[in-house]
Amino acid sequence: MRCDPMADPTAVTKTVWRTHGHARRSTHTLRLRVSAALVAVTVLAVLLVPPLVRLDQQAVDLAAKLLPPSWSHPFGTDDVGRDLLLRCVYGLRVSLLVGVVAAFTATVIGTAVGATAGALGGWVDRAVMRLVDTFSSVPHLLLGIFVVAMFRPGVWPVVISVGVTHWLSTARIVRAEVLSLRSRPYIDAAVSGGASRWRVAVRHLLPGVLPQAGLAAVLMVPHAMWHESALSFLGLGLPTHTASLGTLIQGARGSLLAGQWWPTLFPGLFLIVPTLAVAGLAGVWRERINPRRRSELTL
Amino acid sequence: MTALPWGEMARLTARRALFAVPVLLVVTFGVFAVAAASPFDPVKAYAGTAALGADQETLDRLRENLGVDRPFTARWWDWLTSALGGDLGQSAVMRQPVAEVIGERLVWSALLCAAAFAAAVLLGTVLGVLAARRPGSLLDRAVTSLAYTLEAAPVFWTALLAVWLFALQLDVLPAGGLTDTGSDQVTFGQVTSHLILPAGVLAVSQLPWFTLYVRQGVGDALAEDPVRGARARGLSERTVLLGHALRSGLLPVLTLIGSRVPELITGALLVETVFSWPGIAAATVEAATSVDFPLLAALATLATAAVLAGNLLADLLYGLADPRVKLNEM
Amino acid sequence: MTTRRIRGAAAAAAMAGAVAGCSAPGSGGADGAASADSVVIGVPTEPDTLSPLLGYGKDGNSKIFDGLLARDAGMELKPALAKALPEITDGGRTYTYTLRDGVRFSDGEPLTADDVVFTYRTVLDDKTNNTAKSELAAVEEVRADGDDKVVFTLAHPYAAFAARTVLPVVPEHVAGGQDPNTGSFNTRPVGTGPYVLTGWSKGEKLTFKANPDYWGGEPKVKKLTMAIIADDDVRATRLRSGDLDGATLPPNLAATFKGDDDKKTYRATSYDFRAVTLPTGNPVAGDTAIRRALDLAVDRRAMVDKILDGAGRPAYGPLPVDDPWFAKDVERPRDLTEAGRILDEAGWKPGKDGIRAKDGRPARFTLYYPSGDKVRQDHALAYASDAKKAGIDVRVESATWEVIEPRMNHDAVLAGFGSTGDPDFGLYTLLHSSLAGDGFNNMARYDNPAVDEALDTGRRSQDTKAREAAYDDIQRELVKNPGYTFLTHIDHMYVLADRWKDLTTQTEPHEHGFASGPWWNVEDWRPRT
Amino acid sequence: MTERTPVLSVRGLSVRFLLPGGRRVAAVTDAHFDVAPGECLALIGESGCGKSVLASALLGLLPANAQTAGGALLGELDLLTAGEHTLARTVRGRRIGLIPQSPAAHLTPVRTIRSQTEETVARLTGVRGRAALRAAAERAAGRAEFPADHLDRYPHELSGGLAQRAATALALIGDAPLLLADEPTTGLDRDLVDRTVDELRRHVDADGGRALLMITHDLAAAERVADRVAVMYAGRIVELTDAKAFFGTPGPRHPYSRGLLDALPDRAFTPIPGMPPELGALPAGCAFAARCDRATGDCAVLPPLTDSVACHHPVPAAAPEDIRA
Repeated sequence: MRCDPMADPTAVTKTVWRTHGHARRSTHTLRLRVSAALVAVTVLAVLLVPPLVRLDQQAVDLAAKLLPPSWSHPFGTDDVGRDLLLRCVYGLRVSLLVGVVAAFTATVIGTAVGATAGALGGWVDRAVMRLVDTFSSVPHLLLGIFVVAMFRPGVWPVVISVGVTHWLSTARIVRAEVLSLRSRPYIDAAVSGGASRWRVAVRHLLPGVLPQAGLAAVLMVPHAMWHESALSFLGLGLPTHTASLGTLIQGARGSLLAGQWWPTLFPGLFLIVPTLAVAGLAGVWRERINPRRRSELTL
Repeated sequence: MTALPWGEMARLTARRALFAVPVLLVVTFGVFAVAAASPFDPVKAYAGTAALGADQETLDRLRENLGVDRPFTARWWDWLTSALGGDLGQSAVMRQPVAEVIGERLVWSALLCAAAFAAAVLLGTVLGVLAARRPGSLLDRAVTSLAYTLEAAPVFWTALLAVWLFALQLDVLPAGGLTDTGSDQVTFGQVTSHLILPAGVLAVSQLPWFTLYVRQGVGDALAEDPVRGARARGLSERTVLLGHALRSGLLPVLTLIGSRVPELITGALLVETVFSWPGIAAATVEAATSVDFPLLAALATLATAAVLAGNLLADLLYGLADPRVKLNEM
Repeated sequence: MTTRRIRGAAAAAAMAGAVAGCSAPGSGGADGAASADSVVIGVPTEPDTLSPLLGYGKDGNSKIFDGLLARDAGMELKPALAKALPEITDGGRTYTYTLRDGVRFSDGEPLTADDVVFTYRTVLDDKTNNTAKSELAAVEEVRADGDDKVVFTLAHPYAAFAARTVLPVVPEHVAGGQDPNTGSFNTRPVGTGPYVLTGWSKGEKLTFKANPDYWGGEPKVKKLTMAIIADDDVRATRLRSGDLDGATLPPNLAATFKGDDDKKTYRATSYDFRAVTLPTGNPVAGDTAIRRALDLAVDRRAMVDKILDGAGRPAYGPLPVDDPWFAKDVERPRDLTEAGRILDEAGWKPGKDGIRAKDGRPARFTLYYPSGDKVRQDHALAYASDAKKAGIDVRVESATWEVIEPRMNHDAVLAGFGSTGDPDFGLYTLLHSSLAGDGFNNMARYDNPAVDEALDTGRRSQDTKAREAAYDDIQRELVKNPGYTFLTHIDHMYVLADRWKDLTTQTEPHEHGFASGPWWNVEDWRPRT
Repeated sequence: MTERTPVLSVRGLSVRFLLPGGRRVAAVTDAHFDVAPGECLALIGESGCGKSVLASALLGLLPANAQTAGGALLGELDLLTAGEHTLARTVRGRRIGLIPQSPAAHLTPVRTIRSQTEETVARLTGVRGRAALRAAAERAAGRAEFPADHLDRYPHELSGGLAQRAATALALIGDAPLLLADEPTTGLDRDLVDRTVDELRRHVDADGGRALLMITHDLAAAERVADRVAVMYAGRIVELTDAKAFFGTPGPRHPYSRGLLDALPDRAFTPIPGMPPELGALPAGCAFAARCDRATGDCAVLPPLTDSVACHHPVPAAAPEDIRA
């Protein structure tokens, strides 16, 4: 072969290609499908099960207490014989509701603060961002504990607690976005065209910022749920009579020590699965937008 | 090897300390403001259920003793001035001085956090490097999936399952507490065996973050020119991985370590609760439920200071690890 | 770089070592808990004060103090600081106690009749913030008769008075100079009891050491620690880990120690009932038909078996079924049909959603339970479930006591009470209309003239027959118009390391843990060889 | 020249990349050339024509989504089929020394030149012991005239010239018979370019057995150092000829090569019109046809590399017998 200087030009068509190293298979499609399916299942379960399945999640059946998982009770029963699958779905519903409302609250605060800082600039911007830095220096849960402690456990204190602790990142994102938008020519045009500051902000900046804020809000929902469950677990979140994933895990502690693992295991899984699904969706979405960018970790 | 740039490090520390002052002022002020806005009566919190049977006279006297009638700014100022003098006030709920509450618990919280952090860094680095070596391989996928799952798992849940498995089912580790018995002695062996489970769980909760970032950092570094250069020089895979990819890949992780301190504190709060570890966490939860101003303010200050210190430490480390970074420019 | 990094790691390791080292004194020290002369008990609550003048130890077993009388394992009164049971004269209005000779306080001072008089007079003093003062309201006068005799004169005959004199006696020479409400005696008490307080770290633990000069002989258990651990799960965990030698636990957690060879479970029967208050002021819960239907609809047996894991008894009234004062004929089975019939008759008709209503008012009310109390939570949930089967919608909610307290006149509460000693102690405060809404007394605002009259008879009469009849009447009246739905009497469960011989339990009141439990007579414990 | 066994013999080397979405990029197609001992072959072409991919392919450093075909013989060893283990243990550094493009970037930024040199010395020469390594590293630096007192600096602290010398020093440590210089002069000013390529030439000449494959887009540098020139366009070698003839008379024969030379400031200074085609979407025929003023209907068919040039209508050859294929 070495002595054959003139290779047959048609050889290329018969070329045997060799692969080097491990080709990275694209798993986007799979990830996307699995994540989307999980999100769909979660949402459907939360929306449809309560009205469709006319079972009382509070129905106590002392004869059926602490049954391990079986066909009639796929997740088993808790220590007063309530069906854990049903409880978990209701718990997820409450947790999700708290998560969504809290994330929405945080996003509204964050967008308002970030947009104001970005749009006004100057000392307002500096002062606001300094405040954001300061807030970031206090651990979220600790801050949340303060708020809840001051206003007693309950749904609203938890929502407020999550809301006031999670707007920081949104504010940063929105501010950065506004700053970059501000340097675009069409904004200059609008300003020099005589539009008022607020008009520019509302008509031009806000629409540009909303997609980013929206993504941040979606990503925040699992985090808010996590926050709620942590507070509830500490006995500072939702009252124990409200089934949320956190109160379920908290209430299962006694059973766990007695060796019954299922009342603890399943609510935790109910927290993990939607989190992973949302993270998966967001991750795929991000990579679609900007595949060359250092893919950020989505959790 | 040049000697450590002590001067620059000291100057950076001083600059950060200066920045910390307004932050701490705002945080403590915030705590007092939020507390003042609370509809909850601190007098009843102090008295507990005993207040239910107590007469108005007693409650009034308590109110006066606790000084809760004065505006919160005045109380904040008093607290601040005496705190500067070393007196953090009296914890109402623990019925002992705040400094004492924190003093006897801080050691254990710090021990827990340090052990967990060290374990998470070490294990996270190992797993991250293993995963980054062959992106898309079975190992990589296993590690990545595990990391994402663990990241999504609430730490108190992991902790409970760990108790169930290791303390109840296998009965190999104690389920909680600091030492075995009511003996007043705290022995090294006992603390170690009691530390493994909480520190392990806390480490596991911090592990995914390190693993994923190390994987990312090393993976990126593996695709970059220094690694290509090192490979072209005929260096062994091991040297390429550890001597080049890891060392450049860890730099971005190092800068972000500081941002993990709040997460670590949050995790410790929950882990301590599950394992009844006698650290700050129990005090925090109790202080919160009982609206214990002085203790809350002190704990908030402490946590904030810890976060700022963590940021500083990360920056110092980064400045030392990366010769391109100048400490005096940070 | 490498050396730098390694140096850093070494420094961190050294620091961690130092941290562990500095708080680990005498690492070779003996393992205290394994020895039988030291006991660590985990209990959920601690006393607010250690001064009997403010109510500490008023029902006995105070460790630091003794009363004139004490109770034995069978709850019979026996002499303690008194030489013998009191001499009752003047138709039950005069009680005379003679003091035991040679008793000294732990500071070495001898006990005198003046100390007893001082104790009772201070408790009865209006300026003393003793919330249990009313228990001694019958006392008109207490005086010393010589150095060793104390004479109580009552305003009216009070059949159960002797049982009140288990109240601990404090030394006048220590407590006399102080404000009883705030003085240091509250936290540094001195008494005649078998133990001396050595330390009180509030919220954490109380430590005691044996009193070597105890008049009843020096206790074998030399060191006693009461660890305050509010969380049931944590207490169980720490007991399992060996951190505690014994603890009071809810039944389900106590059951987890069954297979443990070196732990023994003790069950103490009690007067501690769980009941739902049905506030008279609530148009639904105050309705007699609703009350009776609920009473018939609840499955008490299932609650005992499942919620309490068998550690309890169905409660058909405030008195437990094995109490000598219990009226046998009030025991009644669950009867949903009868419950339905009563409601139908009273005009509570089932609506579309299965909830009954009368005159447009749905049969619905809120039931609160204190958050964190698992046993009450489970009772409340089961109660609501049972009520639903009768067409009554009970909304269960949890809250802290501060939240519940102002709502007690309108909303139902899953309450727990029960006093030992004499039926008067528990029933009077629970049911007498004069005490309606007085703090936690008569929470349901129960108002039944027949019951009030019977309560007064039971309190005043010295004639056992008459008293029996009165208390029987009360129990029957409570079936006709149950202001409370009594659910269960819960047994108190204790788990202890098996290192002592022949431990016993008393029949216990609602409050337990600190004074009650197998350690009620820890001073008499004998190690297993 | 012809009688000596080539150090490297590339036969029909092709490299393509598979991109997400099924796209394929033909980075190198059917490359044939030899490099003999003591000879310097300059592989020239515009940026992005696939030159550097070829270097990576020879070292086995292609990314995971690359596929190769053909062969590249280094002695008896086919570099394209050799395992990673063989390449790492016996080829890189030992038989092929790479002088990378932007040398400072090819050094790990957080370690000093000394530490990276010592590490390479230890690996390639088996020198052990702290003092011995230190001395060996300083000797290695000396060979590339890298000043020993700069050894303790970090890569970012070096000037472009010194970084280049550091890279050269590292490439020389293993005494490899083939030096692979991948754009060694990028970012250097003219003087430095000249000095760098002169030094490279010196290392080829210093030991008669060493061969140099220099990949560059800098024609002046190629002229200064090369014995032969291979011109690459759109992944294919379109002309492979003697350097003297190429840069002197009669000059390049391929229209593209001519265009390249004419674009030089000291020549006609007229750039080739148009842009090179994307490697992911190459035309079926001659890839240069679209930009070529001599293009005819023939150009729809791929011209084979015959007689040192791959063109249907090359500029006539002066002395074709001089040229080895």
